[in-house]
Amino acid sequence: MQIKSKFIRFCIDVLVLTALFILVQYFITTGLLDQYYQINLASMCINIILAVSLNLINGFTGQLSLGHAGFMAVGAYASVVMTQMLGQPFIVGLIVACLAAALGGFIIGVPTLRLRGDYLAIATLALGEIIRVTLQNIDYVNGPAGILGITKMTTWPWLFGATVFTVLVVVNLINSSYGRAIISVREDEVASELMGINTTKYKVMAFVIGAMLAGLAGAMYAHFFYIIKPDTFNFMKSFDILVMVVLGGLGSTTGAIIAALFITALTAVLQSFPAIRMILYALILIIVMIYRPQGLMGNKELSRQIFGRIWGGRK
Amino acid sequence: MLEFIQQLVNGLSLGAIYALIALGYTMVYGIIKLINFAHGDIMMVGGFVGFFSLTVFKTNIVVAMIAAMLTCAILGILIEKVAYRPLRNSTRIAALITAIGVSFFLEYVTIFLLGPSQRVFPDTAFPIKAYNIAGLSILNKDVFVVVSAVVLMLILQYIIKWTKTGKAMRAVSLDQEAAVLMGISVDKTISITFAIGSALAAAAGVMYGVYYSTVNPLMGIIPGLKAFVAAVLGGIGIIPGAMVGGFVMGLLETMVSGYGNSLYRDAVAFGVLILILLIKPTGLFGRDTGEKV
Amino acid sequence: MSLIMEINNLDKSFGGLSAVLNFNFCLEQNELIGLIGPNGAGKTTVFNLITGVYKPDQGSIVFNGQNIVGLAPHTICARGIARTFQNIRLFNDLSVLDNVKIASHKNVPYGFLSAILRTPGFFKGEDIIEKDALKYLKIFKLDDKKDELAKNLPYGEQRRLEIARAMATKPTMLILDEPAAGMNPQETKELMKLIAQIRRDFKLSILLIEHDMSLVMGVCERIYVLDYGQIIAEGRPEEIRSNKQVIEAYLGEELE
Amino acid sequence: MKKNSRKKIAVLIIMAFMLAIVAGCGGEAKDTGDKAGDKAEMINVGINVELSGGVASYGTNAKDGALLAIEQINASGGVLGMQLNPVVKDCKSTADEAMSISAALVGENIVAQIGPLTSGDVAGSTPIMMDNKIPLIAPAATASNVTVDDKTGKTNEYIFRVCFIDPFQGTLMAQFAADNLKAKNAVIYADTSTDYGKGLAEYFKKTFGEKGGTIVGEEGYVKDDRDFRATLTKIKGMNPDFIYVPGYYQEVAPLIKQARELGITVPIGGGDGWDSPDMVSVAGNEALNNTYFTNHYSSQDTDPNIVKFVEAYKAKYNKEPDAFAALGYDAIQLMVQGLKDAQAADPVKLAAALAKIKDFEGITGKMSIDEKHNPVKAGVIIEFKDGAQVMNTRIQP
Repeated sequence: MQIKSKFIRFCIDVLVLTALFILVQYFITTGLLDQYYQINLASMCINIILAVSLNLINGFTGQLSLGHAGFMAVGAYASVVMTQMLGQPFIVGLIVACLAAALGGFIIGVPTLRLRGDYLAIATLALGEIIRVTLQNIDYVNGPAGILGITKMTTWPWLFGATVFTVLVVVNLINSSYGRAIISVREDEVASELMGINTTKYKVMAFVIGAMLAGLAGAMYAHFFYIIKPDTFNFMKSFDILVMVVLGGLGSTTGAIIAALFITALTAVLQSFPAIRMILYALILIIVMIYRPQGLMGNKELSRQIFGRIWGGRK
Repeated sequence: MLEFIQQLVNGLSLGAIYALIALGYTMVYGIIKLINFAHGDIMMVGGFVGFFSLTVFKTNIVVAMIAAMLTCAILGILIEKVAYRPLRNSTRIAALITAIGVSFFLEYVTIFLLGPSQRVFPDTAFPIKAYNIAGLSILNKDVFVVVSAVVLMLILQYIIKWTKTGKAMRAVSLDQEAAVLMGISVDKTISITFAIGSALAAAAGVMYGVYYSTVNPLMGIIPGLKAFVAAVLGGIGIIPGAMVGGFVMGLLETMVSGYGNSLYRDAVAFGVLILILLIKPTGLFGRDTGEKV
Repeated sequence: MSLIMEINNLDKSFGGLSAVLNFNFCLEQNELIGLIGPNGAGKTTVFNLITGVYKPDQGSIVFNGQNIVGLAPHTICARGIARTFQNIRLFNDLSVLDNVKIASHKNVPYGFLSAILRTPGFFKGEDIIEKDALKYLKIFKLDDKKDELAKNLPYGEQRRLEIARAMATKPTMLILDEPAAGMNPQETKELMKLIAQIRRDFKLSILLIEHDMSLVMGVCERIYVLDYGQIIAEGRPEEIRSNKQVIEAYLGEELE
Repeated sequence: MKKNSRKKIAVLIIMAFMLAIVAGCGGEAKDTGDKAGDKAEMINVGINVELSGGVASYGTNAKDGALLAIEQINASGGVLGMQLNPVVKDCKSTADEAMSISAALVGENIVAQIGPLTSGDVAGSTPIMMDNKIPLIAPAATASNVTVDDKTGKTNEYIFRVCFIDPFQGTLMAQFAADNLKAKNAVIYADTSTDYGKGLAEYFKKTFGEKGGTIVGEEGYVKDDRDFRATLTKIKGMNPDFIYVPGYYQEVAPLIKQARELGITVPIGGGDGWDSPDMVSVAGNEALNNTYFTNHYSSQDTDPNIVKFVEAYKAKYNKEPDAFAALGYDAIQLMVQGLKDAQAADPVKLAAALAKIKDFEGITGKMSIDEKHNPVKAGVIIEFKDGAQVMNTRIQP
């Protein structure tokens, strides 16, 4: 009985997702969604991947990382090297991007995750900057000028697939025993360790998965926006992602997604007033932290039940 | 050899600037364990106040500095009241994120009001004199920043060690609840701490303006970060540590640029920070404090 | 009966201050031992040394024939030692059920990829974990509160949940740090019954710190008395009750 | 709990979609508002420049120059009987934003886009312009690969510029240093965090070597540096007779000041990134003596066209036009010339006409567009003399 209803729900989800995918694809092919909206759509998907993956580290594991843009850079550069310089297909670029970013996350995570709270934050900030400075000094990838004229390979199916993949990985992970172990680190690291959980291992695990997904986002970004350069991935970019995570709620995947959408839309609307955008960011950060330190969604998730109620008691 | 001594002079004066900023950083951290990310931006505000005082009100440099210090002291108290006080009992991460928010706020409100471009400090504010001693070039402003850094550190050390306010600060830093029981007003003590810390930042901002001739809305970010590294290097929360950390950073950067490759200067600075954090998380002068289980 | 834990010459000092000095101790299988002493005598430090939170300066802790000094806390837990905390440390923002489930993670019956891909093995495994967790909650009479957040439980139930959580790691030795602190006499009595019951049902060896003398004297088979980091007496409850040194160091102080 | 995970995803993605539509509606409403202008026989010109971010001052000045040109043209009757309608947007000094803005501008039926200023931002915008077959005229993107496809080596059909390119500036200064200043040993101290600084340094090195000079040292700094004394002390020890500092004025001005304070008296040279009034106010008159930079034009030039432009600009904005203002002005004028040649307000025809322009008289010199869409034009060497920019020489390529 239970299994059956689970299966039915699963089928509905697949149907809804497929319908959404086809609908958007239809809009794109018929030109209803012009280039400008396609760009914003891509930004939304990429920001969702970034926010959801950073939320895994900052929200669920409780380790404040300020170097997410660094992993995005690693993924972007790795994928571009594969597709543009070594002539590999996009999928190879994506896989290499994920692997390279995950490796970066591992190398950085193992030593630094011993640090706590704000020391970790500063260390990750510093490491993100080191990644950027290093890329600036590598002539193979054109140093500060970056790589121009990257072939556009990120299309709607890829964006959609990557976004669904990211959300699935994070949601499935969090709702498993591994996820509970990760969350327990946030709740009380000492107690978690004493309950037999190898906290270092799970911190690194979350960090590596988060980095990997950021790498995926970087690859998507690089092959959509034609150009990458080290400056794009400075610590302001990391803060951008942090704002989404904090706004949505540390520890809420749905929150991160909603915030990513909201912030992307806000950025588009405020295109001509960048100073105001940043002041808004600042106020959002401060006000949310003061009045709702857990973010808009807290660590709650938006579930179908809530929607059911809104739509008229359909359960 | 002459070149080496010149590099030492360069390193010391650069270090003095870092030390000046780091002093305020470390003091605030020492009392309430908050990395006041906005410290560099308070320094920027101080620089601008000094700039307007010099150019619009045509004051001399001393008045400009006092004006900047007073303004920023008030600004510091205000920031603490509005943004940090409500968070005193929440997590450190929440406080850090708020501090980042305050930092953005100061930067972009300044950009909104004054535009993003840099402003040039008038030459007349601080006439530069160069002393040429046996081929060494030493400027009066070099001497000025080094002496200021040392004097301010001594004053700060005196306040914290010997005055009643200082004792209250130390009590609050050790145990807020106990301090309350001893009749110390925690709110007031923290306000004073922020006022002093921000005034120090303002002083550093004006000196920075004098030293490098310009101020701009984003000028606080990099020196703020470097000063923070300096504070951590010396052991954050420890006044002489910030001083030593600042000089170490200045000399380190100078030597990397002078005898290595200047492009790796920042990477080296950040690398040193990470190394220090990993080997001795509490910095050169820091004490270990483990978590109680 | 065989020896489950033996501690020899354990020393630990913090910044020159001796917290535990020349501590010797042994625990038989299925025994229930009390550790008492005035505030600051170093009782919790001993627990922290056993569970790996602190590293001893010197000495050995042999558990089931193996020295566990220097192992990480989670490894020590994996070997079969579980504990509770003096100042309750639950996973506050998680449900009661999740608190217990986390403790069973070291025996997670499915792999990481299985979790990500949601294989049938994952669902089967989650079922096992949930049933297991519910079993412990039932023992501690918390099963009807399984969906509450841990932080919303009353104090006494939080203490019980901590023990349930520790039990879910399937230990052979359980360390309880003031399990009855803050409970009323009625609750304390029930708790003691529970402790006795789980000791019997799960063949546990238990070491507990407690301030409530009547409780300690009532349930413990042997008692160690700690003062200034050193053991000043050891023996059966009635022996301790009549020990002069103990009265001086501890009981005497309370009389004043 | 876990059972909900999948449906959560579904709900979320629906929400995403709804939000996207909401955002879309907002944009749509705005569009129709702007399009109302089309009816009155307007030619829309996209101005996609950096009004905020790292190089905001370049973008602002280029925009001011462009708007001045549009105003003058409209006042004299417009082009092809139609008025020019500028649509100005800020790309925040980032490439992805430049791309997004270009896409938005395409939606406004522009005939051409002016800007962005930096090579990187132009590269972000390029694919959109190429896809939509609308010409982009870059006022100041000097990287050599802006108008050429890196992979195929083919010229980008719709990308043009009115400035000379990095190799030219580096070469020019090397010639000047070797021939006019008789320098033998030069040190390069470049802004290595930008392609601009690196590009100029590379070609300076090449030409200076060919002229028989020696590069005795190569150093670098990065954007936002303010303390250069360590490296300058090192350079002083190398005893050069010329120092080449390709970079932007924010860093170069304090750099020169500190160099003079350290007792470095040799001539110092740089590129068009030096062109700012802040050079004088930061470094001071005295420190700037004996420094030279290559530039597109000089506002001190006595050429009557330039004098007229400078006066008009000063009257409108109450400030001295720098090279970016002049280049922004020229970009519009070049576009107008193209429209006249094409005899139609059609982007594709405009591009074809632009590619054929010969001997166009701009403020920044007489230029002809070559097969790589680069203007062939002269450059000037400007010298600082007691705080004033004085034109030293004009060098034809």
